[in-house]
Parts: sequence; structure tokens; C-alpha cells
Amino acid sequence: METIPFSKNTDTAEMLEINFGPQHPSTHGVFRMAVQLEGEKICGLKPVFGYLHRNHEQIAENLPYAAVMPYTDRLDYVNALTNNFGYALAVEKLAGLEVPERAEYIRVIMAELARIVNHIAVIGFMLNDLGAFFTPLLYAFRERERILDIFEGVTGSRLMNNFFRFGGVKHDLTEADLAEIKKIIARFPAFLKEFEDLLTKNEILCMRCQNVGILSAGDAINAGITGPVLRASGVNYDIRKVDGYSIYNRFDFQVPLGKKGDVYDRYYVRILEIRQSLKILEQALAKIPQGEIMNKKALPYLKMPRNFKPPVGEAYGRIESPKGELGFYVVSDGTPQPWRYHVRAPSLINLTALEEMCLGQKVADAIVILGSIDIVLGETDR
Amino acid sequence: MPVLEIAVKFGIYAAMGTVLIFALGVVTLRNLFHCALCLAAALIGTAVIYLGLRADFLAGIQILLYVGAVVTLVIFAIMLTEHLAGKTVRQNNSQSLPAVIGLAAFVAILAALIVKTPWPLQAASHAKISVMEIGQALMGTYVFPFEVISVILIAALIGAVVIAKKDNSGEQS
Amino acid sequence: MNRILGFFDQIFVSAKAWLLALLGRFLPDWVVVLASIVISGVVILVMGAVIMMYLTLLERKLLGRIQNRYGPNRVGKWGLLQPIADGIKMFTKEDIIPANADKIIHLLAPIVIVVPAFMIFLVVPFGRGMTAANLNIGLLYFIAVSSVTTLPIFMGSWASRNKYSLLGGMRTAAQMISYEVPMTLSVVPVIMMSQSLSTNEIVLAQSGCSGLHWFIFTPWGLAGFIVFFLCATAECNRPPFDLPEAESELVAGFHTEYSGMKFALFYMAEYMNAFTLCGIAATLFLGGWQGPFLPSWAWFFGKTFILICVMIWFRGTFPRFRVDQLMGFAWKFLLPLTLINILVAALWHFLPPVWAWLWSALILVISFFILVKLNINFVPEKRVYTLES
Amino acid sequence: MDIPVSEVKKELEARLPDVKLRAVGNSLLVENPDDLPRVALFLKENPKFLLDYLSSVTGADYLSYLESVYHLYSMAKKHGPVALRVRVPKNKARIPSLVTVYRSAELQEREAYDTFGIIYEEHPDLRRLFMWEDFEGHPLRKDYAQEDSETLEAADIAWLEARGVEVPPEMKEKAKALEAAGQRAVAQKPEKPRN
Amino acid sequence: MTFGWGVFKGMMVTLKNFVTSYACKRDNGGIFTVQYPEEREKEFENFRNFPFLVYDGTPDKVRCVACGICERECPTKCIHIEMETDAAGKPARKPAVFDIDYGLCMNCGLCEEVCPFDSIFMDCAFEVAAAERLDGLVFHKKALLKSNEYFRKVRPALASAIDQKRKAAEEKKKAQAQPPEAPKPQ
Repeated sequence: METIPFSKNTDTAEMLEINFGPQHPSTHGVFRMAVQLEGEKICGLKPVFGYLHRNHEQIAENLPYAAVMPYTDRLDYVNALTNNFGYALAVEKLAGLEVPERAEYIRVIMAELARIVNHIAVIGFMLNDLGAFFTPLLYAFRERERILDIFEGVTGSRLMNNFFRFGGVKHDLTEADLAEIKKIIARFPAFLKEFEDLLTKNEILCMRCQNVGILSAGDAINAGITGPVLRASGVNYDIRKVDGYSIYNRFDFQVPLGKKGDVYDRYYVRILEIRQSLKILEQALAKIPQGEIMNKKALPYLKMPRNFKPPVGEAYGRIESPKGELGFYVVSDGTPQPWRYHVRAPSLINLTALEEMCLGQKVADAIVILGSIDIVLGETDR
Repeated sequence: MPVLEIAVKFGIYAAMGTVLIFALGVVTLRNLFHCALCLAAALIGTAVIYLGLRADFLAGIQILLYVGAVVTLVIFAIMLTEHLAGKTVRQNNSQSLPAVIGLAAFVAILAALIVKTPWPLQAASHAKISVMEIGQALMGTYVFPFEVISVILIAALIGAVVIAKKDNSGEQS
Repeated sequence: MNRILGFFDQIFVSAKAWLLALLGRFLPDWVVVLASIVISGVVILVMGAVIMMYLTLLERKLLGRIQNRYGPNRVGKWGLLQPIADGIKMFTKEDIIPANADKIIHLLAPIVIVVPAFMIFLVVPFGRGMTAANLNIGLLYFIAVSSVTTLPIFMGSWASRNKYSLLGGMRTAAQMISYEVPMTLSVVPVIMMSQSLSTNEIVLAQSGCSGLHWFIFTPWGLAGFIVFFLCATAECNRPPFDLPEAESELVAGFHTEYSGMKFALFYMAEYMNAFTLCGIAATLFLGGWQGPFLPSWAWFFGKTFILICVMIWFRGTFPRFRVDQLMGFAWKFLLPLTLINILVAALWHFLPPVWAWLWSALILVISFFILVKLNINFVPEKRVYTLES
Repeated sequence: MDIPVSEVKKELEARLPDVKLRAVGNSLLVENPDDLPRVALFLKENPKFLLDYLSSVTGADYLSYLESVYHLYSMAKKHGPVALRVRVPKNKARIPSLVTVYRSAELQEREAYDTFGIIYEEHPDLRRLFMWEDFEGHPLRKDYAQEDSETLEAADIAWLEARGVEVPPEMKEKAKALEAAGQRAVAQKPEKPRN
Repeated sequence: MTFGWGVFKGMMVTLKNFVTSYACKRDNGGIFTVQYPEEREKEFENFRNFPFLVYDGTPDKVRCVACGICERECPTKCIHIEMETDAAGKPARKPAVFDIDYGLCMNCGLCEEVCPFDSIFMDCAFEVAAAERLDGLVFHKKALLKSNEYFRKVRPALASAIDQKRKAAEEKKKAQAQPPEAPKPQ
């Protein structure tokens, strides 16, 4: 293994170097944190990547545009739908495709459901890192199950949805699906209350999370941190609001902000974001119009993916994925394959500030901080 | 029950032998961690001897204080300094010979004392000292030395805290 | 009615007496004494093993139910054969010894750890007249023996030559030493009230009024019980105090490098400790085997079972403490509370009943709030979140 | 809220007259890579733009040259993006690092270094990000020769046979031929002169 | 708020769930585990797993004409097709070899989307575990062929839509082939 350039020299002090990962119960995959310890205090921490690297970008550069869609599912496999969204957005920008009204609504509904799934799962996993033996996680999964059932019924798959198409979506939402989603939304506040009763005021959780892993707003912006982690630091930056992509500017929702930017704020901002997502979903379900789900111009490309040749140019499409800003940079040279395809992965870039957050904290905190950043290795390593 | 008594006696001697072996281990083994473990075993053996001599309370205290607290702290110290735990240490040095001579002299004096002291034979061998009596002795007859010891212990504790604190603040600044 | 009850109450005691009497006909006395020890020992060994096996099942079942799932239910009816299947699995697993390990100590550690776990069983009063060894220093014995448990954990963690193990071992040492202090002190009021160290005497001191004389029904007893129970949870490394084997941080702490039967022995010691500690807690504060209608051993096992369920309930609910908070909790919160509790017990002894109740409850509640105020970093901060558009 | 490139260009040319700029599509090409940190710092601190957030850094291979693309946004003013690009020749792929201006470039520049071999000068910790340390080549370059995992080489065959795996004779012959020619088994990659 | 209240509230939540796991049904707070081989989750029409080939009537009437579009468009390249040739060496519009490596397939469903002959569809069967990677998971033509009736059973809505479409196309073809006259009694 290569040597990790720690800032402090190990030989001088009585320091212990430990690798958390690549096989470790709480690195959420094959991720390695090389940690320098003095007793239990962290003096140095370097993340090491690449254990799940499969060169997603090169695979994509050798495939027609449409065939990349299922691969984007495998980036952040907890919420494949938002990945689809980002890629579809970038390519539609590139090709100048319009999306029909109903399809936009379906996209927003699915993306918000995916956000809810991600946030409850993340809170569950973070609590697991905190040592709560699976209870919050399984409560979260109980609710996630119902949403995944919707995904399965609509998109055909629970995780690897491959649902978005350029200029629309693959399947329509039936009335039954909409009713089912309404039912889920109706029962969600009760679940959130239960979840909060279990966690929010829990003294042990507060002790463990409050004032741990503090990230100031300035540092967060400079380090390119996005998503709930950034908003927990008190920066009002939600791409749904800023860009208003798709039809997000039509909905009335707010951006929850934390004050301190510690682990607790990240936890609670996620809970509040679930509430906002529910709000968006309610509005979307009330307003969803009838109509086409695919742009007529794009229909032939479904049967003939190799005929889809966006004009020469480049596009950077970004969305607010549950993890942060998910950007797709696509360069077309007029052939069926993208010449350059790049993913701006929030899971990777949010780790830039990991070391600062962990320095001086205890070992146990480092793991919770990692859990609160919320990474998925499929996206980090690509 | 003569058989049982014989067994107990035999057990005491066996315990003594074991204690001796482990005590030798403490001073001869090259690995500090092993030494500490031997020390723990020797102390437990001592407690067993106490038990055999029907000093239950003493045995309990012996294990609680020496094994549970002192040895644990020793091992904790050894493990904190990671370099020590893996290393092997030579336990004898150039001063072994004077030490042996000194020890021999000490043993001789002790032996002389033991021989000269008029030990009361058979007097207290079966008298069982209850916990209550120990308590009364500590809180009554020997209350002054008891309290003095506790003052000394408190002083030591405060001293330790002071030292630890200073170390800490120096590191932070 | 009473006779039937009495018969069931003493069924195990009479069985043993009958067996010994039978032996006494043919054999010399010392053999009978030896046989008595052997019978008790064998019963304890078997019981320890069985208790451990079924505690694992109970824990998995209860956790499953808490988490809205079934828990093991495939091997045998209701998964009753699951522990046996697990045992077979453990036996057939490869025994892995790390290349750099200190092989002898690595082997010794799991063996040594079960010894104190079994030894504590000696002084647990399972029922009326059902204490294996009625020592008059029973409680001291219990505290002393349970303090030895630190050593094998050290041995295992050090001999594995694994950094996770080492960290786990150090955490264990710190935690065990810290929590022994409030645990011992929380027992002191009980000793003061029952004026004995013998577990049997302590149970007898709580007799009468069909359970209302249990020590838990006094202010100092309640406080002592809570402190003792928390410390017991910490002593047997159970959540939320399971830092030595913190899965999400240290993989498995001190037994990271153990597999197969050695691992099972660590597990066994842990569960047996949990059982005995709950048993002792029941003995000290919940009246032990005292209780109306049911046989004494049923009462004992029932109380212990409930306490174990509470421990499992803790596991199903709480996240884990952090090292410094854990130590802080023991030294800054539990320790002062127990000291005050001893004072309260003394007051209780000297004041007339009604006043005693008032004063001791008042002192305890006030000191609780003062301690909370002093340990303000344990108390959650109030946070306000803004919603911006 | 998009910022028109022309506006950015006008402002930059007014304030930093010695920096040569060119609008390429919807982005701004900094002709001399050494000017990049100055341009970025200016854009970050100029109250008109306040582009305080570097969203994405990526490389691209255009056969004759390598390119590094930066997408800048403003969190304070909530506008963007401004895309900056820098072109360097393949044999001298050196670009000053932006880490001093934006920390978010740290991991992304490492990634671009890893996949394209662009050396970001004065990067505090320029190591490979995904590949292991002694990996050869930069996989996203168009001229990267990918190892063909289907074709066995002589060393592979020796390894397999040492473990008792029967290797079909035609594979052996192929490996021999490759070894004789002094070549490695490289996957065929369609060379498409595009763009 | 009193110190310890949050902890107590959390314990009440877990207690409530403990009780409801016995008292309630799956949908309102009870146990949500599905005891898999005995119980099964609801199956969805849209659910896709691995592709299969549809034939009409008998297995030799394969819809597939071995055009190779799916082979080309498959992102993972898990499909392998060889066209059958008749005795004269002229290609018959039929697959001789049609292999799908299930171990490689990523269930994206693109083959189903691009197929112009309504021949390849995604199956709902998911119990395809095998002990051997090559022998067990590379499915050959024989195993892949499934009847239209099966297709109608697993994905009724899609199958009937396809059937109607095919019928309409056939009638149109017939109508073009024959001069318009009175419809034959059937």
C-alpha cells in the first residue's frame, strides 16, 4: 500500500496509524480512511478512494447516449432516479429537447420520492454508525419499502430504475399509482413523528452529535460542499431554488437551514427536508396534468438510440440530488457517443472537508461525521 | 473431616508453589505484558491462600484492589506505551549481584526474627474474624491511621490530577 | 396449598439433599461433601451454558420484534433450535490465530474470561436455600470477581496484535475501572440497610409485606437501583455502553481477531455476565427470590428475565456513548449521585419513616437537578432552524 | 440565472488587460494557463460576480491538446455558471492549481490528474485518486491503450498453468506470437478523429 | 425539559413497536418482513428482470429474426446472436444461436425497448440462481424461448397491447396482399 502523506510525522509522537476500511463495518462500502490517532484523538485523516472504481466515464464515452442511462443508476445506487434526472437534464440541454408537462411532473414526483428514500435511509445508517443497533434504520426501511414498491410498480425496478428518457420518462403514472403515492404521503408525517420521538430529543444522540464535526459556512462554500451538509452550515443554496430546473420554480417550498453546521444540524436539516419534499409532492400530485409523457421528437430515438446525435457542443446539467449538487458535463461531437462525459459527484467532493471536520475529535466522531456527510461509494469512486 | 482438611492444607501448599512460580515469572520474563499477567496470577494465588486460611474478607479485598485495580492500571500503562508491549526487556543488569547479596542479608534477618519471635501456637487458628469486627477495628481502634492513609491517598490523587492537567494544557497551547 | 407451594419452592434443594443422602449411605463423608460441590458445579456449568444459548435467542427475538421483524424463526418451532445450530456452526468454524499474535495468551484469554463469569454464579441466590456457596462476604466476592474480567479482555486485546483490539482493550480498561466505582458505591446503602454482605441475608432483609419491603421501593433504593443497573450494563459491555466492542468503530473491539469457539467463549462470558449482573441487581434491590404465590426460584428467574429484557430494550433503542462522555457520565454524574445516596441512606436510618421519605426523596431530586445543571454539556442544546425560501 | 460570457469577458479585459481570453461556445478560454489563478481570484472577489463556488473541474482530451474545464457559480449572488477552460499541449500538460483559490478543486484536480495526466502545479497533494500508485497511463486519454483482458499474455499463461488450469493451444500460440513481436495484448479501440 | 426525558420517549417508541409487532397487521405498524418462500411480495406488471424470447404457438415459430439490434444496443454486450442458415447457405430470418449471459445482464430493459419485432421482453422470474457461472447463467435459446401464453400471464397488459398491435399489423398486411373484398367468416 502506498504511503499516506500525513501532515504530522508519526515517529515523533506516540501515534497510532489505523486504516478504517476498505473493509470496515461503517465506511459504507469500500472506502478507506487512513487515520492517525493519539489515544482516541484524531491527529490526521486522509480519505483513500478507488476501491470501487470502474471508470464510469470511459464506459459512457463508448456507449450511445441512451445506453448510459442505466449506468447512471449505478452511481448513487440509493437514489437512481435523481441520477437519471441529472443526466437527462444535461443531454436535453445539449440536444435542446423539450419535456412534456406531464413528464415533468412525473419526474419531480419520482425525484422527490427518491429524496425521501435517501434521507430516511441516511439517517438510519448514521444512527447505525452512532451505535443504535439497526432500529432507526429498520424503521426507515419499513417506510422506504412502500416507496420502493411504487418505484417497482412504475419503473420496473426497485433500485436500478432506468426510468428517464431524453424528452420524457419511460412509463406513465397510473391513477392507482398516484393514489398509492397519496396514501404514502398521508401516512408519512406519523412516521416522521415516531422517528423524531425516537431520535431528535434523545440525550445520547444529542451528546454525540451536537458540536461534533463543525463546518463553518465559509469553509463549506470554499470546499465545494453542497446539499444538506452545506445547508446545515447555514448557507441557503438549493439548486432546486437557484436554478429552478425542470418545474421546481412552480412549487412552494422552503429551504431548511442549520446554524452550527455540526452533525446534529445535518441530521435535523434532513428531517426538515423530508417535510419540504412532502410539501412538493402534495402540490405536484394536486396539479399533475394529463398528456404525453414523451416528447414526440424524441420518440424515434427510443427505438433507434444510435440515431440520437446531439449537435456539436457541450452542456453542464446539474440538479440538487439528495447528496448535493450532481452535475453532468457532456461534450458532443455529433456522433452517437459522447466525446467527453464527466460526473461531478457530490459524494466525492463533499469529502474534501472531511479532514478538517474530524481533526481533534475522537475516533467515534470521525465515523459519525462520515455518516453525516452521506456518501455512496458507487458515486464517489465511479 | 480429616480428609477435607488435608485437602485444604494441600491446596494451600499448592497455591504457595504456584504463587512462587508466578512471582519468579514476574521478575524473569522478558515481556512486560507477560510479567504483569504473572503478577496478577501471583496476586490471585495469594488471595487463594488467604481463602484457605479462612480470611475471606481479606481475599476478596486482595482480588478487588490488587487484581482488579492495581494490575489493571499497570497493564493499562503498559498498553498505552505501545512500544513497550511488543518489546522484550532484559530483567537483570550489572547490579544483580549486589541485589542478591542484599536480599540474602534481608532473608537472614527475617529468618532470625521469625525464629526468635515467640509465636502463639494453636491460639487463633480457628477463630473466625467477622467482617463486622474488621469494620469496628478500622473505625474504632485504628481510626487514626486509617484516616491518615486516606488523607495521603487524597493528596496523591490531587497530585495526579494536577500533573495530568498541566500536561494537557501544555499540549493545547 | 402451602405444602404444595413449599414442595415446588424447595424442589431443587430437596432433590439435591435426597441425592446426597442416598450417596451418604454408601460413601464416606468427604465424598459426600465433594459430591455436593460437584453437583452444584455441574448444575452451574450446564445452567450457564444453557442460559447463554437462550439469551442469544431471546435477544435476537426481542430485538427483532422491536425492529418490526421476526427474528430467528426457521430452526425449530419459533427458532428454538437456533442456539444449537449456532453452537454447531461455532464448533465447526476455523480457528484463526493471527500470525503475529502471542499464541499462548491469545488462547488463554477466552478460557480465562469464562472463569469469573462462572464463579459469580456461586453467590447468586437462585431461590430459598439455593445459593451454591453462602459466603458471608458474598457481595464483596461478587465485586471482586467481576473486577477480574478486565484481565482476560486485556489479554485478548493485547495478544491479537491488532490495532482495533488494542483500542478496544484500552477502552475496556478505562470503562471497567470507572464504572466499578459507582457500582460498588451504589451497593453500599443496601449493605448498610441489611447489615450484611451475604446475598442471602440481603434477600431476607427485604422480606415481608408481599414485596413492599423491597429496597427499590425506597428513594435511596430506587436511585441505587438505577445507578447499579446502568453500571451493570456498562460492566458487561452492553449498549449504550458497548464501546469496547463498538461495531461501527472498532469492528469488534477486543475480540476482532477471534473466531470459532474462542469467539463463542467471549460471547458466552458476556451473556453470563449480563445474567449474573441482572440476577444480583434483582437480589439487591428487587427482593431476590422473595415474592408471593410462586416458588422462590420462579420469582428470581422472573425478575432477572425482566431486567435482561430491559437491557435488550436498551440495545434496541439507544445509540452509543463516546469515550469521554462515558467516563464523564460515570465520574461526574453517577459517582456524586451514589455518594449522596449513601448520605440519604444514613438519613433514612435515623429519621422517622414519614420524614425519612420526604427528606430523602427531596435530597435526591434536588441533587439530581443540581448534577444536571453542573453537567450541562450532557443536556441537549435547544436549536432553532430557519426555513428560507 | 446565467451570466453571459461576453459580459464576463468585457469585465475581465477591462480589469486584467494582460490576460488573453477567447470565448469558446458558452465558455471562456484562458489562453495562457498561468493566468488562470488570477482570473479565478478576480472572479471570486469581484463584487459583480462573486463566483465563490467552484462546482466542477474536469479534464478533456481533444487529441491535439488537453483541456481543463472549470464551472464557477456564485452562492452569494445565486448565479452562474461561468465556464473557464484552459488548453495545454499533451507533452507539456501543466496547469497551475486552483486549490489556493477554491479548496473544492483539491479532489477534482487529483481526479483529472489521475485520468488525464494533467499536472496541476502547486497542488498540495497531487496523487492518483482512483488508480493505484504504480498504475501506468491515464485511462481517459483517447490514446490510452487498454489492456485486453480476453487475450492472454505469456505471463498470464504461466500463472494459470502453475495453478493447473488448462489453456487452449490457440491462446498459447497467440501469446507466443505477441511475445515474439514484443507487444502487449491491447484492446482494439476505434480511433475516431473527431472534433 | 428534564434530563432523561428524550431517552424515555425513545424507549416508549421502541416499546410501542414491540407491541404492535404482535398486535398489528403488516400495513399498520406490524411486522413488515415477508417470509419469502412461503409468502411472496405483490408482483408488479412492470417489474423487469432478465430478457426472454417470445414464440407464438410452437417453439419453432420464433418472432425473433436475428436482426441483432438488441445485440448491438445492449450496454453490457451480454447478448450473442447467430443467424440460422438453410441448406443452401441462405440466411433464414431466424436465430440459430441466441445466448444471454444473465451474469452480465444488468436488467436495464433496453433490448426490449429497441426490438422492432416484439420478440424480446423482460421477464418477471427472478429465481434464476445457479451454482455455475458459465453453465448456469448463460442462457441459451432453448431456455430463453417462452410462449406467448407465458408472456400474457406474467405481463398481461403489455402482452395484450403487443398482441393487438401485431394483429392489426397482420390484418393490414393481409389487406395489402389481397384486394379488398368482403371479410371472410372466421
